[in-house]
Amino acid sequence: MSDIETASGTVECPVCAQEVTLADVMQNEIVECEGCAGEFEVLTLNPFTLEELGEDDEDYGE
Amino acid sequence: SNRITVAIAGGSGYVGGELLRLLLDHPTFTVTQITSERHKGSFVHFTHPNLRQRTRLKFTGLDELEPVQLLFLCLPHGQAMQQIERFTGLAERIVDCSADFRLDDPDLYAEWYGKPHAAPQWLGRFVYGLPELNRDRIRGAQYVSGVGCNATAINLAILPVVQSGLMVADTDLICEVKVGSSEAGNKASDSSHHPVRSGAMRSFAPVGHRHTAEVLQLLAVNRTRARVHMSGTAIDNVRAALATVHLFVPPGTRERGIWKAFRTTWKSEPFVRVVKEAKGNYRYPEPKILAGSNWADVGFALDNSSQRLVCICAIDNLMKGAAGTAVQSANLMFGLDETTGLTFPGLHPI
Amino acid sequence: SNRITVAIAGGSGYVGGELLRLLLDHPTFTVTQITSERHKGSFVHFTHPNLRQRTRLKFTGLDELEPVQLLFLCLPHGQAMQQIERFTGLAERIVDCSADFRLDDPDLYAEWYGKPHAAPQWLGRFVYGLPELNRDRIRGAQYVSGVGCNATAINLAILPVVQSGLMVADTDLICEVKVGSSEAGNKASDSSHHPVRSGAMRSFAPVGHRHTAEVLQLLAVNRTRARVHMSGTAIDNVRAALATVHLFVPPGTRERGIWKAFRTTWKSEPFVRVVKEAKGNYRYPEPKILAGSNWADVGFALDNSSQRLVCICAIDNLMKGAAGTAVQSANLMFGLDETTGLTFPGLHPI
Repeated sequence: MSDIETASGTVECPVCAQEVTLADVMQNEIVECEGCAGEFEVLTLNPFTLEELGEDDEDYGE
Repeated sequence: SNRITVAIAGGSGYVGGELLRLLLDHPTFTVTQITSERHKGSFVHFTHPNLRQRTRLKFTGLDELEPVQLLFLCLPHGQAMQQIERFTGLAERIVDCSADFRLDDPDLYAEWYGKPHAAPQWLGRFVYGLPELNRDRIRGAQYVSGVGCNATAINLAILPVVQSGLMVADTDLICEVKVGSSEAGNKASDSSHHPVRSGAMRSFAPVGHRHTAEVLQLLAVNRTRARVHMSGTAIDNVRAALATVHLFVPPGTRERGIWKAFRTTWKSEPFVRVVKEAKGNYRYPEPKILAGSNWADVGFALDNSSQRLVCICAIDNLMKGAAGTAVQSANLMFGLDETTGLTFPGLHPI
Repeated sequence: SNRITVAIAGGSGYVGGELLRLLLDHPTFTVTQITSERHKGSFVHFTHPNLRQRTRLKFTGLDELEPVQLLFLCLPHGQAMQQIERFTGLAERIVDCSADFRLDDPDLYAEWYGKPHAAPQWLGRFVYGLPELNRDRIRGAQYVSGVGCNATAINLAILPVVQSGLMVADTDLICEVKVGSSEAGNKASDSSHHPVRSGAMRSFAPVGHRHTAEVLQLLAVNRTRARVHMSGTAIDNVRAALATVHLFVPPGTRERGIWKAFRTTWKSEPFVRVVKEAKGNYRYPEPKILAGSNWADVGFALDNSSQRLVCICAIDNLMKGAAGTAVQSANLMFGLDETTGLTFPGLHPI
């Protein structure tokens, strides 16, 4: 098994301040925040830093 | 046995019917009597068809009411306060779902209901029955009021902002409520005639809505001064209330700060969920998926360019806006788990 | 004959279909071509079933467009401005129903549509196609834009207050629009799936709604400075837009003064009715009875205790909010009676 670095722990969601629990995540993995359904890329592991992916804003027609 | 005897006075209306539906599956409360002057002597399920084969109770007259441990009053506004001495003589504990004992200030009552209160001495003995606001005072209380559905949707929408101090004094709260038809009760009228009511977007009480009083009361309890401006639009749904409250927050207020205020207020509440999601079909609170459930979903949106904050709350007007909250309070009054009999999650799709 | 040849580019959508419905009964305009890339070569009534036996037209390709006197553009946003040179070469007069040429200021366009305008030099040559605002400039104009439906409901709701000077500078306008599903067009999506969309009270664009730009433009034309704050709620109707605008008016403003402002603005308008009645089932403007008609009903309510004024406007988003107004402008452009082909009064009951 290649030894890709993973990490576990919690981090505060950059958007909604919810405490997000991460289990064995790798760098650049996409994770989802339970509080606001936002999707984030894990930029660094120790400490965790998350970067928000583009929100697919709903098409309101008009 | 540890059963608690319950009576429902005024049980032929929608709120009375919802109470009976909930209590039939309640492990501790047992409904022994349910009154209706119009349907005296008739089986209850002929009025509440969803309860066929679930109960063989018949409606009795209000005058045949016997002593019980818990009495729910669902009488037309004005009747509870006329007969409160008699009711408190019959029941150890009372939840009054009408507007008679919601306000603790007789002047506020007279101002908004246009007539003096018939039993002002009793007002102070009732606790306003919104557990999210008054849980400690409701716990073990003898007399508790119900809540107004529109006021509850607004109160739950704004409570985080009120409690977090994000709101400067004398802020104007523009409160728009979109509501379903069951709010007006089960008495037919010209304007509830289906061809007229179907597909409606009917502006009602664009100004001077009575439920304003209960919002003012919540603000007073939180020692917050704000001006409440309500408008209503009746929509084609049957069960639904959606409050959209607009206010301006101080410069520098950021979305994270509002998220934290919402989390702080709601994190341990069993029946309030913060709904503001970046994807999916239900990104903001939506009443229809709450039909029949006791949940209130709350959310917000902040316009950073103008510092306008929009606070949103969706409920089922018959449940979190009336019967569900009444049972939630009753659970607290008898020291039971607050969620007992109230965990139905609503239907999806619906 | 005195017939005027007309083509509709992008005719498979709801607005294109409405245009064709109206023009089939128009004494002067004759539709010779209607285009759709997706339905090229197919009979139009297979897409617009209400037109069975009313037309034997088939959709043609956009590239087969031939010279016509009047061209209605109903293309997706962004396409009209890409091909404007070609279209102005083919047609003497053009009404563009998309958002491409509604704003006369390229910066306002970039700000609200998030990308630079592809043909800014043409912006000044289009007149904003709201006759109630621009009748003289539209009369005889060569190029006219369509209108946004939400913006039109708001603009017609506030115009009396804007024109009468009842609004102090920098007033905050809280604009709530309740809208039907046809506004989002005929392309299905997850969120328009019936079990999800039915019975919805869906908060959308609680902040930052694109139509704000057109409201700002109306204010600028009337040399009035105000801050526009829009929020939308999608409701279960198919055709409907109801704007409820909240603002505070100076102390001393009385209801009579507002009645006068509404009368002054609307007394000679053929398609705007002031609706504020003391009795009946339709006391305030109600969209459903306007479905298929070109009328906008406007009304108001004043809260004397707080000086909050609520201005209300109901329209059919596909008619006064799009196709009806486009035909109304076209009548003016060709010197015809403005109401030609637009007198259908709507249905009641509905």
